[in-house]
Amino acid sequence: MAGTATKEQRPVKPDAATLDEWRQWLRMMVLIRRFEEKAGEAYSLGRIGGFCHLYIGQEAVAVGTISALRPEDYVISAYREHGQALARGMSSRSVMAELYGKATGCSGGKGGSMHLFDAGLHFMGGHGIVGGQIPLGAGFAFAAKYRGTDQVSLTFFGEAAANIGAFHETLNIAGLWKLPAVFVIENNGYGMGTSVQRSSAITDLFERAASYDMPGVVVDGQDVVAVRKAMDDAVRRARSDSSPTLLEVRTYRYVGHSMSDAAHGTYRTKDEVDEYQARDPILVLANRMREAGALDDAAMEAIEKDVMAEVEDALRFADESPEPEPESLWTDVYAPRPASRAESRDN
Amino acid sequence: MAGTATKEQRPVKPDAATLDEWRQWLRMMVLIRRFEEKAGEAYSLGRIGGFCHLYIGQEAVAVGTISALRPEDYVISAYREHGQALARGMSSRSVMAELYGKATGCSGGKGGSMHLFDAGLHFMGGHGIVGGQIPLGAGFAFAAKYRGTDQVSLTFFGEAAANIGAFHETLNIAGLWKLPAVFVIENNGYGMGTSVQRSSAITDLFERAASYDMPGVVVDGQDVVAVRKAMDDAVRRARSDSSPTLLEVRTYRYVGHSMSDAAHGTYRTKDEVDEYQARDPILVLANRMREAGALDDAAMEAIEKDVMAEVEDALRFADESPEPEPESLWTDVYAPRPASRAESRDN
Amino acid sequence: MPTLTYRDALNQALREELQRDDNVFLMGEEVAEYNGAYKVSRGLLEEFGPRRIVDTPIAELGFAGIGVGSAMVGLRPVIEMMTWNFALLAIDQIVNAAAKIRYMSGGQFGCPIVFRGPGGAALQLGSQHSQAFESWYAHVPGLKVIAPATPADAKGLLKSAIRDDNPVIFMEGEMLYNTKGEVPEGEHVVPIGKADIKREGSDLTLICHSKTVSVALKAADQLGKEDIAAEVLDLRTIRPLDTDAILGSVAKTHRCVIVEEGWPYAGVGAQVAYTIQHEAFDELDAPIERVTGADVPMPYNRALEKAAKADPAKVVQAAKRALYLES
Amino acid sequence: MPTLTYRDALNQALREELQRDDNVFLMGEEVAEYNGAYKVSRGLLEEFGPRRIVDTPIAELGFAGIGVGSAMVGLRPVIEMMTWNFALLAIDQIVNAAAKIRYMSGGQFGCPIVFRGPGGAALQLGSQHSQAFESWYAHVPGLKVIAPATPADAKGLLKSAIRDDNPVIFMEGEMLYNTKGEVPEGEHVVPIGKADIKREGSDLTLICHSKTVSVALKAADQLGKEDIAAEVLDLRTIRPLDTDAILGSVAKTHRCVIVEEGWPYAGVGAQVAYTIQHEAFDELDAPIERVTGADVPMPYNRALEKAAKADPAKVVQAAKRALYLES
Ligand SMILES: Cc1ncc(C[n+]2csc(CCOP(=O)(O)OP(=O)(O)O)c2C)c(N)n1
Ligand SMILES: Cc1ncc(C[n+]2csc(CCOP(=O)(O)OP(=O)(O)O)c2C)c(N)n1
Ligand SMILES: [Mg+2]
Ligand SMILES: [Mg+2]
Repeated sequence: MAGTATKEQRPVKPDAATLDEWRQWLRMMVLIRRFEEKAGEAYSLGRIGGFCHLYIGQEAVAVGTISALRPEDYVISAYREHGQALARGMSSRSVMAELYGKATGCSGGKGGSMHLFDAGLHFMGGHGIVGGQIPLGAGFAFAAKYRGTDQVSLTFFGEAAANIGAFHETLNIAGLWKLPAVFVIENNGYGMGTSVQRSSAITDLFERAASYDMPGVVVDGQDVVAVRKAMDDAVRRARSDSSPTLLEVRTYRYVGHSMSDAAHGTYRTKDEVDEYQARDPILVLANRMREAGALDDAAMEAIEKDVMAEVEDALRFADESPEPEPESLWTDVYAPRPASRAESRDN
Repeated sequence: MAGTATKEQRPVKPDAATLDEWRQWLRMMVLIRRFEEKAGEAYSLGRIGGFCHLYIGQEAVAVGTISALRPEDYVISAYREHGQALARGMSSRSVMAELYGKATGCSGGKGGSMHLFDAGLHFMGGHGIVGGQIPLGAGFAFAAKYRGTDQVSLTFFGEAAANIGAFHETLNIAGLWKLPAVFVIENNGYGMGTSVQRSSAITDLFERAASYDMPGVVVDGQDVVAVRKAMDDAVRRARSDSSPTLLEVRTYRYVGHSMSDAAHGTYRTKDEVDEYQARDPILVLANRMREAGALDDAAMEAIEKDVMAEVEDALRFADESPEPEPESLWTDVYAPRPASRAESRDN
Repeated sequence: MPTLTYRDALNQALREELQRDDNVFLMGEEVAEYNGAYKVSRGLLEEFGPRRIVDTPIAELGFAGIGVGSAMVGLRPVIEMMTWNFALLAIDQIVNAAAKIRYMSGGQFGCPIVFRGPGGAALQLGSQHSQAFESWYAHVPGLKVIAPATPADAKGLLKSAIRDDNPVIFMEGEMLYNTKGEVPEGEHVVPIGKADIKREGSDLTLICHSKTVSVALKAADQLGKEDIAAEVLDLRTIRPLDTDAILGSVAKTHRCVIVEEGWPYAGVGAQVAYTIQHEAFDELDAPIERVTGADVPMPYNRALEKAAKADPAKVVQAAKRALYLES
Repeated sequence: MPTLTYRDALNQALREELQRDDNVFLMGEEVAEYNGAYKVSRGLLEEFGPRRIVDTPIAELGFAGIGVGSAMVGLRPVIEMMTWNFALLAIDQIVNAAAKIRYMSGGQFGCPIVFRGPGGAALQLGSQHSQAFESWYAHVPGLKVIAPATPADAKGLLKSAIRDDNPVIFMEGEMLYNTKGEVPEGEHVVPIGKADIKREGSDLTLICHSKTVSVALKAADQLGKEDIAAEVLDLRTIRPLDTDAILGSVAKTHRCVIVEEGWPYAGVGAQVAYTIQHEAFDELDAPIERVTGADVPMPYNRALEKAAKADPAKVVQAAKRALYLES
């Protein structure tokens, strides 16, 4: 099946419900933006350790896709997952506390930035091995089909992950077995310092869907409304027809790959970054709302203020939260009985 | 790039050189057929051990493709590689002796049926992990390009191997880097007991080439002339333009997956096997030659006799050849100094 | 008690657990329509249908990960690796996902999954098809590793593995599938983590597991003819090790030979030997000996392959070294 | 002698070998235009061009295998694994192809290839990014395994690895890249398979490698203050083990602690301990002790991570156990 491209679409007269949704999306995108900016600062101050991959610039992808899901659906991602965790409804507090490695963090301080989990919200983790989450995502879809529920599984990965074996093996199985899954290629143009042109024999990655007998769709990732529209279609296929979709979302990350990577100057130019920022996803939605008379400067300021309060609160919460108990080093290795130090005498 | 299908073609008046080639191909196909039949018998008698995967029915694939190569080109395959080894010019003696595990075998008795190697003929092995040889084949092509030679690398694998990660990763790289390689999917319809319809989301596997920016071609594998024609095109692309091809050859194995698998009755019917045998590759070429007045019963008998003498000689040779020296257990682990038993005191 | 083959004992365990719990399913290459490459799953498709007995494409990494994902949400997959050699392609999902999900998520997700299939060498399958990876998996915290030697243990331990809430590596032996033994009917569950004395003795301990149990028993027979009483301790579970049983036996015999199929460097025997010398240093009257697979890729030739494998003669020789009867 | 970082010493080795032999090339993710994820290959693209310094897609299995294939036909690839954690995806090509090609082909093909990159834990990278796999690779006949601790050894051993005709696993340490030391200029080659006494002592032997060398040295300092003279033996090569050096030191000290970063079960230390008790049973005055990484997936939290790692205090404690000064 050949891919079908969905371009930015402007509904003529958004109704009240739509405007309400847009307002929520706008707030969530602003929240993700400010959360990530503050996380970056906290990292620079040494409050967050390890790797830290920020989502700034890609907010419309998380919000446009995840907003289309139901609570019982599943979401799984890679290591650049703060934004998706927030979009899924995880509290700023529990995410920030996890980045701080605190006991109150969503993974009890054991996971960190790359391994955010929330069982209650069916947020199935951040995963650190490129492509490693793709078969897991198909596994949730398999389980849904096995149980006869109409749950949908949403799996995020970067465009560079579309060149790894796990992508191929999983999509073939998903296409063959008709799993209720949506595979989102978050194409931000680069895998670390390597552009998609230098990593992939074809750059229209959604076309790979044809190898797996599933629809391949590409959508503008700076326009949350377009993303949501494409996602709605994909979710419908998954939920009603139990059939998978490969959805390529074209987006851009404004910042470096991780905190140790410069935003520009090595593998891309400042001009390129500026160009994308001119179509900032928050701006695009805000403009759309302004046009519809649903947003003015005061409203925008209120959102910003509200969001900043939430992020500041999360920082404070993370800062003041306790460290995990030292004994927790030895728990959660096995179930149900925790491993005891006595079993591991050599340390 | 979309796939182009090459159908069976009948040149109107084959010239003398062509007929000469055909005669060689016919002899080689008959040799492979009789060699494999005898190998099967020897296996049943316990003279050959381990796994033994016969090539009967697929002869036109090996002969049609390998005949298009030069001596300096590379050939690599999986565990079903006796026929390809012979087509590459390895002697019946050295192949049969290897199946017997003898010191005179091509791999000194250490490789066995699944691991035939001949460095001089650039026959780069039989490999036992499905898909494992695909990156190796690309590696030879990489080396050719690195050195600036015009060598071509030919990699064989089954249709079921087209669902494994190594296929995807390698073809993407080969397409991206424009490696001088020909990837041959030997589509015999089954991977063990699983039909291609049950293992692959799409069954026109050559279409996967589009994911890797290379031509995808499908050809009738029962017609050696058609296979050769498609291979000539692929080799030309590789040698002159340094560009890879995915060539799907549709064929059929008459026998079980390995010696322990029944030819039919479990996952396929006798009727299906019969149907394919009606278009036997030896028959197809023989008929073509008869039509051109280049083969009669006597000539065919002569080929059969000649071939049987060669196979009987190989069996005798293998039977009479010495076992490897016991000390050879410890050699070829490392270079240049053999590992000594003293380094491995625990056995 | 009925006498069954190891293969049929495994089949019985699978059938009973599939009957007991609808969350249990079997997935792998050729497990359904083909009844299993080694026929361990014979008849299961017929009884349980394609929803629960699932044939996969050749995609070890993919279907292992699909299994892990399904286990994260509460299914209890049994993933058949046609052989453990092929699991190298899936090992990232086993080590980086299955073994770590519970820890990384701060205990929110479990991963009740069994990876099973034959390991080690069969006959003349060559270098790529004759590898024993017990020590690799046992190296990894978060995994349990089981390698039963008898039909009864095969059944009892597979049932325990399927009921365990952790990822379990379950290693069978192609050469064991046809071996026979008495197997209790129905609810026969062997606890994970308990070794078993397969023969009592007081002069030295032969520690073994899986295929080397019969090797050790044969060696013990031969030693018995020379009035040497060897105790044969079958580890059964490789991780967690039954340290109590090991130390108990060595406290009695003071001498020890470890027999295993795999390569020597950092094998299971290395860990067992470390543990014994560490916990029972003063009990040891002689160096701990090992008999392992030869430290080479497996050759195809029959005689070379035989020479590469642990066998009773080598164990007898090692036992005599441990008894200071030979050097 | 110039003082260099470990990173620059590796860079120098690569540069010199690239200059010496046109068959040598470097391939991996981000090695060229990005100058390496950890900048080990800085400047090499500029000097040698894209033919010899090759950026790959994220496809560890694929490019590892392409490297192996190119080595079979005489090139001498250096394959960078961005970290050894990701090499789990390529391990089939390393174990089933690279390590076995020579044997399976009856000696017709060699595989002169180096797989290199950082292993073990850095700082707070969590469970999937903090694993030390030395013992896994050392388990496999056909492979050599190297893990240098100092800039000079890093340079000298990398040059040896590139010139070796066998597949070599070369494990660096992200935490070592910035450490400094004197490094001989030009032709400085350290032989594979030779351990090195980093500090002499007569009371006990601390056996270590890679990052744990500095841990052992610090512990030796502390022990020195209590008049305990610890010898620090840096294995440098993990396979083949320098058994002579190990036994030589233990024959002098009679007591031993093995310090390693990886998990305990069937780690490198288990093999070393087995070897010592087997070859020098009567020399040992106390059980061999180990200090390893905690037997858990690595936690993210800084304090927990610190607790999971081998450190000088733990080594001092283990040394005192080995000296029967503490229990
Ligand atoms: C298997 C594997 N190889 C390499 C890495 C190192 N690595 C981490 S992120 C990354 C780039 C991934 O790019 P992409 O998939 O496009 O996602 P993005 O970072 O752009 O979100 C690389 C190479 C890894 N984590 N796992
Ligand atoms: C990675 C891996 N998985 C499973 C196997 C077991 N196996 C050997 S051959 C085979 C079927 C392969 O089918 P195909 O690729 O179509 O080749 P054919 O046998 O038809 O020539 C399987 C599953 C293996 N050798 N390697
Ligand atoms: Mg990207
Ligand atoms: Mg096939």
